[in-house]
Amino acid sequence: MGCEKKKILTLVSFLVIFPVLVNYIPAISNYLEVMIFAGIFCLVTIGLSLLMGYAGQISLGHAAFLGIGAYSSGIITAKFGLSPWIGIAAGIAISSCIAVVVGIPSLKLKGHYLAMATLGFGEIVFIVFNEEVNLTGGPSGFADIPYLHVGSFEFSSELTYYILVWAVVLMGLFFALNLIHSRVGRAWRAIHGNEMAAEAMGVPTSRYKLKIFVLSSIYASVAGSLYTHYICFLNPSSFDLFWSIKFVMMVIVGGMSSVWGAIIGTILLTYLGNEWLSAFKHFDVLVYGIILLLITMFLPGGIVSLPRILRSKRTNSR
Amino acid sequence: MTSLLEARGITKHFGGIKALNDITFRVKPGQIKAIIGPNGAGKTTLFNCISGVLKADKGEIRLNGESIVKLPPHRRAAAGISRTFQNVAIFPEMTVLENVLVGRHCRSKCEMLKAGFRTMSMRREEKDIEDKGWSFLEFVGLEEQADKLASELPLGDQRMLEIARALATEPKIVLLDEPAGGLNTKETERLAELIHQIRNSGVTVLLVEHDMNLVMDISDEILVINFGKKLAEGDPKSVKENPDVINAYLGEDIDFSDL
Amino acid sequence: MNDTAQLVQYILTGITVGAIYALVGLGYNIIYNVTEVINFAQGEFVVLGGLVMVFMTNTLHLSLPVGFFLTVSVVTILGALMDKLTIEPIKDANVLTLIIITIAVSIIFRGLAMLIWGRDPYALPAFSKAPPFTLFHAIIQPQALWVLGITTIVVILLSLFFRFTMMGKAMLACADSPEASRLMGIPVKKMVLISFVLSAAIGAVAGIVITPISLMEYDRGALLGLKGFGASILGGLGSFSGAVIAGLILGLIESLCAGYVSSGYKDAIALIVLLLVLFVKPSGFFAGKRASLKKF
Amino acid sequence: MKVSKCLGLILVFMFVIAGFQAVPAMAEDVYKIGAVFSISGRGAFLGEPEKKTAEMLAEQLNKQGGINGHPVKLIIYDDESDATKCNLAVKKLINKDKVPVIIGPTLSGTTLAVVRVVERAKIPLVSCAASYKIVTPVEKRHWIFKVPGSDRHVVSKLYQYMQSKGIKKVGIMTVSTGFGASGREELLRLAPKYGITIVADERYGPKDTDLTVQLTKIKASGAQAVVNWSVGPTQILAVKNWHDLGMKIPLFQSHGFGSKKNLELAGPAAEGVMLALGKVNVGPLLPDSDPQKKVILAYKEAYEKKYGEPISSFGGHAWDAFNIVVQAMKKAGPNPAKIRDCIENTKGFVGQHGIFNFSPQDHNGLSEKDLVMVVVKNGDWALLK
Repeated sequence: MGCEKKKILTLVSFLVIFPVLVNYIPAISNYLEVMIFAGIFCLVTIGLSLLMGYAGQISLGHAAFLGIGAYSSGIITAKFGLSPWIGIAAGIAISSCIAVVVGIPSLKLKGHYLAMATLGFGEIVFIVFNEEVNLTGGPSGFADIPYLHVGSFEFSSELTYYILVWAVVLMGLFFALNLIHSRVGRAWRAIHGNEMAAEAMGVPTSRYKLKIFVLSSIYASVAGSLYTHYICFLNPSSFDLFWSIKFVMMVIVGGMSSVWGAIIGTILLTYLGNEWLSAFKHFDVLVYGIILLLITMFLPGGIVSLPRILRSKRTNSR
Repeated sequence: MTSLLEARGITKHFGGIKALNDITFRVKPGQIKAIIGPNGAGKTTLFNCISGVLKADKGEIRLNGESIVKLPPHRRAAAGISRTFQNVAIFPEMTVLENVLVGRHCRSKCEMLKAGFRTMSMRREEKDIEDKGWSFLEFVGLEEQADKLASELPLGDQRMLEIARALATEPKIVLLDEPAGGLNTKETERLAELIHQIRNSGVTVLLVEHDMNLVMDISDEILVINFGKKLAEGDPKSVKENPDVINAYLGEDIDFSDL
Repeated sequence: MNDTAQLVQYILTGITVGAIYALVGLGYNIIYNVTEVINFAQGEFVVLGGLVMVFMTNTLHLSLPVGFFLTVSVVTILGALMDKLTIEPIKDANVLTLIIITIAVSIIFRGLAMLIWGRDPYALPAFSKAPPFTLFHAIIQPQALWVLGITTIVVILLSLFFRFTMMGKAMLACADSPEASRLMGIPVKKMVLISFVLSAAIGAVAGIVITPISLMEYDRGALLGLKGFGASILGGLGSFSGAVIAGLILGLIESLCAGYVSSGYKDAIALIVLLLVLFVKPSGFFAGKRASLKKF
Repeated sequence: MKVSKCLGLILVFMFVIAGFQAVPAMAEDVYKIGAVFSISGRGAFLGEPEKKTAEMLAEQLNKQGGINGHPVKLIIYDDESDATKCNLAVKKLINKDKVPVIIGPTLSGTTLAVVRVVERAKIPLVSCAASYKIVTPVEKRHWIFKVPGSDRHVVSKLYQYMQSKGIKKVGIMTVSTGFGASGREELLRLAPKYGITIVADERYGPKDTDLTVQLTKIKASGAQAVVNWSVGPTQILAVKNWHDLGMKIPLFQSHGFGSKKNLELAGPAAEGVMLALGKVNVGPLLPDSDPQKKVILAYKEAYEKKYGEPISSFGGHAWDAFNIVVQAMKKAGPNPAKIRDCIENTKGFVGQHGIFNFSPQDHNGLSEKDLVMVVVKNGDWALLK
């Protein structure tokens, strides 16, 4: 845990300095907003990293859970006028129920078949968002969702939302790190390493796979709620297959072997996609693809493996 | 009822092939029992049926008189059956110590919420898991390698690691699937000693092994199967002299006259 | 229009659409069989096939056969380049990394297509000028017959290739065990290259034959790819006949659901059927004995 | 250790890139106009002509001396048809570029995703998307305007025409995107008002490869007319499949079909397709007495000369948005609140899509009178009486 503490400290100080920097440097004055989305996506990818990197199960349908959280929050606050906190709780409840129902049969599948099953699930949820017009507003979505508030305090300014989102991310990160360094985390990694052996050593593998699937769906659902109350508008296209794939890419680019990879990959890709590549005008999509390709080709362990590779290069050259 | 493990009428089909046909045997507490037989006789399949990795089509398996045949593998582990694998099945991306800690899973109980919030009881339990883990590492002599990735160990040490991991579940009986496979003479000698130590610590041992020297040397009792059927059972001496057994091994590269 | 005619129309449409899915699914299977990678850029080969053909016929005014040949060659070269530049240099990557690489390549292909052809859809003239004709009061477009015919030819050629030629057999051997194949002197790298070439060619053919029916634009690849992936999974990864039958089944389900249940939910219903099949039979309808599973 | 290095690396990277992007300090007298269009993604075929139009107009304006002598700087961002990106782009325009007014976004979904942002920042926004939700309820849309007519207008125009031809039973087919869903809503809602029954209500995906099934179902439902509501390739498919099925009942398209490119793609199959269009698409056919004819022809000539492609309704929206904003800025200067007031009080503005009359109750300013019924004849548009 010692080295984790150092990392957490680095992240926290980065997060504290960041808004100050943004405030004083006009050229990056819009970076705070991007960081808010990065934080929201980080929640999804932390869960996904636990699922993929630790337990070795893939999901190409996690945008669906983001959407379920988002729509639960949106519908409960905008349509029924209830407190956003109820919306978040409902999102968590609905997501985890759906995750159980989908997870039990899906997680028996392996490899590409699991990928297809989760992908299909994501598509089905996406279609439901589109077709249940009375509930979800259909493809045109619905607007005028209230901001998140505690009493009379509204999380409406960028800075307050930045603090809120990253506080939640840090909590999620703590929870995830604690899990990783426990018998639960070891059980997941054992499943990843050799499912049969894990089972024979007394790990109830199907239950643990389901647990992590549900947990990651809860992470995504909370992220969805935060997304909704920030953008105050929902339509299905924010929760389609491409988003599911984007989340997987964030995890892999950062490095599957560690939740830190998920955080780094998410921040990097969010800034790349939304900010840094706009200088390339028409070619931005192309450049995005090429960067992605180069990272996966030359750093298959993701960005977190970079220092290790550099270190081993250095020792080799000696 | 003095048997620890009792298997009755175990039968297993793969498609049209009968891999196991009505196998019945017992293991007494504190015994070292070996299962031998030519390649493809069904030894590993039998192990898989006992540990629950495969479901037997027919038959009854009892541990201490209680039927375990309906239990999934992880419940059998909790009930007291642990095992190693023929092709070492360690968790390659975990450290040596962590591999052993996984074995403590069924002897600890802090679930996700407690673990996620790192409650006091969880920390206490985690400390206990780690202490026990170290003691099993020391038992097989791997404590120096504790922080290495399991995949970085040489094969011999990986086999030892698997044994430590299996013992960490505190089994009543441990199934060793070809523990000497790929070991050199020196390592095999150490293994023999280790198996004795395991038995002395109160854990019953059931093993599948090809190394006849080892088997004859350490076993109290031997079960011979061929083509999925029980061929013979008894102490090493009687098995060695059994004409059916000699017949079955004719094609194999084993010279019984040496023993 | 009576009920039978309606049913026949639904079935005909379903088969046509299904044949398209089948063609895409076949492309997945070829690469999967050799590398155990799902090439998510497969849909992009289809798009490129259609758009390059548009360039050949509408801009260069080449005749159909010449344009067809040149288009397939161009896309094939792209497929070979993809393997040479992105797949071959990778050593010891896990399957998931390889999949992400193919996704990155698909993004690049899509970006290129957008830069070259813009965002508008393009049409191609039908292969034969004949007007639509009727069968049991249902209407068939001649181009649909072309799609079906060419799908059949592709399937037959592929089966012959893998069953009777040395190279085809060698490719299958690579899938079983790359190590053993290398020891036996089969050039695995070359086999992987050929698998990319073949599936790029099939993708291009698919693009060329469907553009007259459904138009083509730069970002259609993802959806076609998804449907094709569905077909190859439903049929059991690696099985050619499986992919074709599963593609047709998916097309039929979609079409019949749109006709009799709900056109809004047709894709969802097709997916639910797919999931149910997977849950009951986790390796698809016709999983070959070799359909081994790699872990991510 | 390694994570801190990575984070540090990202930080350094941010500065490097920020350095590249740093905009040189601009002279005070430059007027900025922000714009967000969907230049890639789903809505690309709408956003592309909008961007081209806006760029062309800004260039023309600056050649003529800008707004009251102030050169105009048009800052365009691509939202990639994505709500999240659009939100970020608009925030960037407001917080970083400090623009006093924004035109776009292209799509209803992306516009609705930034409603809160501009309302809170108090920056006027003139959207190029059609959904009525963008400007209703108007008390919550103080700072938001839109230039495309509402689907309500288009549907009313179509239904009026059908009513006059005695059509009572209609089958509709809509694409499952924001565009199609909005059309479907209005088609269903307004039908009773014109004595029309919807006998079939079919849907399809934006990337579907065949619409024969939907049309077959409509054919069997006994409908006297088909209405298809989509943009992109599916509207061509609808025409082709309608033609191939030999359907005797007329096909009405949404205004999304109003581009010459669509006529080229659909070819002879499109003969007889009817739709309600803004006048921008049929400029040369208008009588000389029509006040819009002059501005439409001028736009058409300039655009076609510059880009070598025909104009579309979508470019027309950008034209309207840009010029309404410019007109307001001429009076109000770069002051957001004043610009907003000026736009709200714009009356009789002759644009590409009609004559705009905004008011505090109406942030759209168009009506169905600004549309004309058009039929496809000999591969070109022809006005319907």
